[in-house]
Amino acid sequence: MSIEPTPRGAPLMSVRDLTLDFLVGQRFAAARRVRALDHVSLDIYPGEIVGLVGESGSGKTTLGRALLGMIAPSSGQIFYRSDDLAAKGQAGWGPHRRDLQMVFQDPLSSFNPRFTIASALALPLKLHAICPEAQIPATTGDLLRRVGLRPEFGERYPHELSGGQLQRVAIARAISLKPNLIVADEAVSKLDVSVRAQILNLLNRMNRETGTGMVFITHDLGVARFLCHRIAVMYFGRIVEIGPARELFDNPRHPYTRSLVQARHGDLGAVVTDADEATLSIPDPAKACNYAARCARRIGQCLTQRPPLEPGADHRANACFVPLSPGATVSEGDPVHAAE
Amino acid sequence: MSAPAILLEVEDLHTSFGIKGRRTPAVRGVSFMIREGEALGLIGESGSGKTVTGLSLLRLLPEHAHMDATVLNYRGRDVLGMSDEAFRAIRGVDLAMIFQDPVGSFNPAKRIGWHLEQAILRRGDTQDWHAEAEAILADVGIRAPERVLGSYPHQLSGGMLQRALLAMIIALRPSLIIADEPTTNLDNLVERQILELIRTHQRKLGASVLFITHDLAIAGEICDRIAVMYAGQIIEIGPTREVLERPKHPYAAGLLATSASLDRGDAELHELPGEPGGAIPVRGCAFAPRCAQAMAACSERSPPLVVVGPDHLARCLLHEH
Amino acid sequence: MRELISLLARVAQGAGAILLLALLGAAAVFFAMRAGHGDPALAVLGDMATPETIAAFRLKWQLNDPLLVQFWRWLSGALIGDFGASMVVATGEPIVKLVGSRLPNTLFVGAYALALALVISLIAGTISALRHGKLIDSASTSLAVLGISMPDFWLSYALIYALALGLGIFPSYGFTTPSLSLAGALYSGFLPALAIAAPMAAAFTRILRTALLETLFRDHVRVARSLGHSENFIFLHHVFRNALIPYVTVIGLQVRYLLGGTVVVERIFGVNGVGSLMVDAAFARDYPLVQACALVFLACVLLVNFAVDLICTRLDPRRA
Amino acid sequence: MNRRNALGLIGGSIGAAALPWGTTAAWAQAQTLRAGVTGFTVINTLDPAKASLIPENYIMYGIFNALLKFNDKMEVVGDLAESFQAIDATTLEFKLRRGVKFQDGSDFTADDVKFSIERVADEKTASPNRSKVAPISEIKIIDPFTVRIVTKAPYGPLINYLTNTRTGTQIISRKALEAMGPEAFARRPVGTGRYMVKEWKPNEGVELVGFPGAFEGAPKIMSVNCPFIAEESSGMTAILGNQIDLTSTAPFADVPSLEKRSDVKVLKQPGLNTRYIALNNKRAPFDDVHFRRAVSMAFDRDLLVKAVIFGEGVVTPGVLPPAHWAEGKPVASDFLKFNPEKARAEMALGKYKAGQEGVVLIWGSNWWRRIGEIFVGQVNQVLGTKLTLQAMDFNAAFARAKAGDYDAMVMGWLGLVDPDEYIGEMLGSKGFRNIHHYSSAKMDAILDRGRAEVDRAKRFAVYREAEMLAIEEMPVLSCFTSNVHNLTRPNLKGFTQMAYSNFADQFGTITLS
Amino acid sequence: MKLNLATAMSNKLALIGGCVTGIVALAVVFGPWLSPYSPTEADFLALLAPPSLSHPLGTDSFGRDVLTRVLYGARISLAVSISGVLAAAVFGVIIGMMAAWRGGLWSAVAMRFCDLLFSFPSFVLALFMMVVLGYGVVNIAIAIALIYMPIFARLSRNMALLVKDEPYVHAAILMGQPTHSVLLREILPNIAAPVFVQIALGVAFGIVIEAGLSFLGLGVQPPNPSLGTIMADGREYFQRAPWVLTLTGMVVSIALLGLNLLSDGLRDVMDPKLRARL
Repeated sequence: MSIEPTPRGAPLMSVRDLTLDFLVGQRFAAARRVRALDHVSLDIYPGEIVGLVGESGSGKTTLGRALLGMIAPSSGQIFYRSDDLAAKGQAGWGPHRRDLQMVFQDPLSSFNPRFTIASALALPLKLHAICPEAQIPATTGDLLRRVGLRPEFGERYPHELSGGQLQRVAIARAISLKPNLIVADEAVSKLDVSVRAQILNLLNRMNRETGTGMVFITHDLGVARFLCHRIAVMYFGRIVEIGPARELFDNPRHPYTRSLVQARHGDLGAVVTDADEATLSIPDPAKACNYAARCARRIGQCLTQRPPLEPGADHRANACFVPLSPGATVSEGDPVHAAE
Repeated sequence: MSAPAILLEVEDLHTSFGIKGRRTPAVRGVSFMIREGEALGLIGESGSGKTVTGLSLLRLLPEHAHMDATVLNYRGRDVLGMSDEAFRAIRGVDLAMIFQDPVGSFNPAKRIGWHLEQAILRRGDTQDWHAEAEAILADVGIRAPERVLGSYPHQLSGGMLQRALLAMIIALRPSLIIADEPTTNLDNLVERQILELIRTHQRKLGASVLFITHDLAIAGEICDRIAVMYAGQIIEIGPTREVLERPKHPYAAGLLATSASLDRGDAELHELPGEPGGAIPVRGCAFAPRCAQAMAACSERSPPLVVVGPDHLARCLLHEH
Repeated sequence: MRELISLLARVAQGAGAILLLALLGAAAVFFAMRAGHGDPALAVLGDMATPETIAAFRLKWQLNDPLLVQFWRWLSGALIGDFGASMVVATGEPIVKLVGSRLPNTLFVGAYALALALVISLIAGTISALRHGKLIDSASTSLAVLGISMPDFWLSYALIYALALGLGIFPSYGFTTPSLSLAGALYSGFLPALAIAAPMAAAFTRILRTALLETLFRDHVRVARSLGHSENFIFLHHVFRNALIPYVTVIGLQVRYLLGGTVVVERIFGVNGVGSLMVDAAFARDYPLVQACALVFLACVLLVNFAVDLICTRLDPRRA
Repeated sequence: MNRRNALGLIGGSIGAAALPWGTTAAWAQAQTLRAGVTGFTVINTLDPAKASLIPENYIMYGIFNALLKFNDKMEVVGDLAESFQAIDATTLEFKLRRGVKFQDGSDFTADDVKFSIERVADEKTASPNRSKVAPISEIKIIDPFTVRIVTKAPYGPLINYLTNTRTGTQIISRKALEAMGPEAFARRPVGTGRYMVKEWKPNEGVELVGFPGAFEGAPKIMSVNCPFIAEESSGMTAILGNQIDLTSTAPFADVPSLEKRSDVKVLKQPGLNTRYIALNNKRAPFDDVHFRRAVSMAFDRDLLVKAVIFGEGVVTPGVLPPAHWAEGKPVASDFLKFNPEKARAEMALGKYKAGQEGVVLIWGSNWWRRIGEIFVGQVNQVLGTKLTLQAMDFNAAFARAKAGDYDAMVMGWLGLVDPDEYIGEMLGSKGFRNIHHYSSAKMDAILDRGRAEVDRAKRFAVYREAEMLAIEEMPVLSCFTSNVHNLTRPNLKGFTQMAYSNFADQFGTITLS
Repeated sequence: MKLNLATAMSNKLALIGGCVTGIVALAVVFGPWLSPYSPTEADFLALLAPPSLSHPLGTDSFGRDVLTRVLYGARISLAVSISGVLAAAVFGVIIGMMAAWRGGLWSAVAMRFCDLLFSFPSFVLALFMMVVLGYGVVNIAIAIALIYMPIFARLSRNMALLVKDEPYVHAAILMGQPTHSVLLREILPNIAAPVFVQIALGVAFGIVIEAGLSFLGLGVQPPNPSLGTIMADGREYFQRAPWVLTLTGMVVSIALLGLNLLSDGLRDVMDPKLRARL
């Protein structure tokens, strides 16, 4: 596996202090504000695959969509190279559409059911004049071949293809514009185990061959470790830990990261509650560490202060007042959990 | 040590969908048995027929489905010939099922409390359902049972709902729980907790479990034995360790290799060519088109299940000697 | 307590929305009317009108004022329940009195029709869904399609000739107002109500059948079945209860057709309701009366939809 | 008794209870006359001086009496006047009936007569019938029961205009009107007739109650409901379904089949009415007499009788209905006969040629519209013109006609009793029914003579002269005169039908067995 | 296990619906040419003739062949209904799509306007429009359009809101497709199915509206035949010639039956889940 020493050079995209609130509509009563992203900062370097890992509701998909301008942030900046896109609203992304692409979770619904695969592939080529009109059929055939499909698939309609085949087409469509960054949102989670491996290998190969950077959103830390150079773990709208994939996986510092790693290994560890019951025991959730309610290691400070995401020297950062020491094992003594 | 009694015995189960003359088979001659207290894992990718097998056992198939088997015994009683009404009497209290989608499993118009009340009353020997409901909810790791009882399903997360569903099943104290991908839609951490709960309560109740999943790792943790399904057939069945460590069928072996390569963090994942699902060939082994070891004979005749080890069978011509 | 507050909030919100739509409706009705053609002065004064009497009439009804002034005068009156007086149909008669005496009849026939449609559809839809695929289902679905293919005015005549003139079971014409005799109203209102109800019943039956069938295959029904609940219990609490949500919603949507149906049917059966009044007012170009009738109908639909909305909130906690 | 009969019986007995609207009386007492006013839903007033619509008159006939009335032979006889005689050419003396009470209990005297008629003549009243009494110069009260009406000049139609018809000269109680004011009086009028208004529900109907003190005697049935039934066909349905006992009209087409039924009785006789095509004599193309004549010969009036009213009437021989007392032998004129060749020849004389356009306004129920449809179809076929139809509601059509903004229009008048009403008011240059903008000094002179003539036979001759002139000049195209119909239940007795479309004046003698 | 008769049945009914609609359409389009009679020319020798071989539905009060008039009348009725419903569909879909796509003040205003229209009883609105606009064929079409526009607006708004969040729409935007192309190419085709179903239903109901108005005398004006005027005419001499009202009524019912079955069929074919929406 080719883990490149990242980051280096100028970032391709930078997110600074990005905050995004949803108003949950209560038609008559006051609308409830739900914070999907909470002062998130992140750099993505050219050619790099950054994994966004977290549970549902962690804000990873929201962050991915904000990167592509599909959703407007409440505050904060999104830089593409040095261009602050968020400041210009939707229009900011206009000139960069070609450079920023996306692969979706559900392969079937990411294709308009009314058009054949070939015409779905041809449209972006035409829109951006990637190749002369006459060469479009040849180019689409070529694209299909690159993702391991026979060019004849072009004549079929989306529903005639299997999930794995469609996901290949989706990747072909994304790379056809030769983008600088692809956001892949749970791109393999709906696929069968045997197919998932094929797609992961394909994505990996594409990254190496084209140097296209990727933001890979997944709930599966193992998958992220395989594909990503760096991983950012998100919890309730915040990045709680970020670092090179393998190191982060092998040596988690944030308790949440660790429980994700343990969950993969079949261990429950110290997690005791569901997220929706978590805030029950926190006096003022607005001031506490997001994770405090579920955290077995929490100390007094965790309930009154939000831990900042502090970068360390080894490209790693975590937002925890009591991070796990390097090399800590699962059985290492944790502070006693003052339950109920 | 004498082996525990056989709880459920299935032989040559066939289930198909559609109208007469144009039936699509989903399950093609599945046979297995589950002993008391045993957890059997039913593993397969989409379209392998694992869910249909579970639904068939509980007679929960949609109307246009057609089911048949030579033997279907529960505790030695023939279940196949039972009237619908008689079968209903054992449903829930003897055979229960946990479904994949916790949100859809609850009537959205009714509170959780109502659901639990009905489940507890279904067993029929309770004076104070409310106290019992609270106790069971606490038992499945819910901290504020009162709040949950008064909530509507849409107000709770999937994890909470799956706990509540589990609570309903625990209240019924069945002897066989069919768990159909109960954690697929849940987050990893919650998934772990639910699995843990299932395991704990299985032991507490002394119940058997038929655990349907696509995830080898989970099956490996929960199950005593594992059956791998492909295209409506069991292609390999045996004790968990045997199957996971010494898979005999190329498909099972391929799946395991894939998982293993991911867990190891290989640079290139092991790939199984092709995709599951699709049309089942009329003759021969259904896996043959994807099989790296396929021989001419594989597309000629359907391989039988052959013994490949102690209590370990595989449906592959490679092992037919 | 919280539920009560949220209910009250909903009622207040609904009332606000109704008021807003009613105001918009009033403005739309008023200005649309004035934008149209036809001179109410001549409509009232009829054959022997002289220019002087026409001028006097225009003065009397203040038709020479600017439109906005007229609108404001009308609206401010309408807000305190004074719609002015009828110009033609019953010259000088206060419209409130005129419409007020007709409204009970229309509401009665409408409610009667709705009740018939509900009873028919609940029975037919349930049987159809429970026996779906069977002969009785095919018969009921076919009848339902046939039902919605019978325009109400044509059905009215079929009913008159078959049941009233043919068999002599029901009166062929006329309606006893319910305040005089409820029995008489139920009896004389049966055919008009049935003529309106039949297409409604057909539509309701179809939606109930569909909703029941859809609910029948929901996961929670399968779960309930897996828990060993009896089929009756499951049908009542899991299927029927939930199928009521789309059913009631559709009833809300269909009320506009139902009330629309009263117009023609009232006229055919001689029911003295707002519908037949509006037809006469339309023929006579009785501006203020047409306006008032249209608004009364608008208010009826709004109120019924509001009620349906509240019922749906009760039925479906996700909407609360 | 078989099942069907039993059902019918039950239906019938409940059905009797389920009357149109006013069922109070039906529940209270058995004897209620249910008299449907068919084809109308609007009445505006029950004040004789103000009324202009036929359904208003239907009701008023029973509430009021006039000085005179028509008997069943259509002869003028005394009503509130016991006798009358001409004192000289311009003075009529009326001896009034004594002991007559108004419905409010007050006594009827000469003062009421003077008041009622002068009120119609008063410009401020704005009565549509003002012109009928305008020639009166003075009403002298000789004593409380003797009245003299003096006209400026001899005035022939006066006798007819003092009958209880659509004349507005019904006698009202002065006391009541002055006490109530005209608005309230119009809603609850007080006359001497056998019925009083119990309740008038606008747009629904009128409930009448018998006046026990009526000078003609208390009515046999004290309670009458007169529902307004918009469609004539609904009236028929209602009477067939035993929801009403009597209708004011019948659908023409169904008359033959209704006559064959035993569960309904059809009363019919030639009527006093006229249906015609009104022409705008001041506007192209009907400003040309040759064109008017040509058109008149280009459509077949017999066909209209057959196709529009299914034979329930006759072609109007001239302008006056044949049932009219003035009409003797039919007028024979080629201009009234369908003759395509002559029609085309006649058109050739005028200034309009084939291809000429024109719009005929139509309105009302289908049979009214059929007149226009057939007319236009035939004329276009015969003359090659391009006449078209435009449908609108009556009020709009009539408004355009009054304003002179039309070419032609289907029109008709019902219940007019004097030839002066037909010819004078329709064709006189000042006649208020003259929407044709026809103005002829010759015609006016004839009409003046007709009005001044009091002798019946001589009047006949004068109006025949006017008719001949009308046929010559063809300012309107008379079409036909329909029969008048009433439908009654078989058990209804005592209703005398009159040619001028009477109604409530006969309720007092009706019995239901 | 039971054989699913209902599915087979519904498809069969849909087929019947298509056939009936097709036959009606063919008859309406070509019938008038084949008929030896004129719809407006009177034959006064054959007034109110009962049904016979030469006049299958008898003749009316002008001696005109009722079948011919019904064919022409159905033409007008259908034309009025179809043009009204199509206009409603076009405007409704535009409003609905814009409301779903952009929101904004104008969309909100347009949707409120639709809500308002939707709150009038259908026939009351039609009647009102007749008073405002006057009688006539075009005005009926306008009334039908106003009655149906809110339905299309709501339907297409709801559908577009669903489709708008489909990944393929996002993909199209991310590909840099311009807005009009996204609306026309990605969204419109995918909300078309329910719109077509609604059009079929709407045409059926439009016929009822037209017939009802003309029946009252407020709609199509003679001598133009329309299904409503023919029936209103027939009502006047029902005792004498019951066939005019009854047989015309049956023809109306058959046409509606065809359209209703067809819309059912369309719904089943295009999207079985559609029933739940709107």
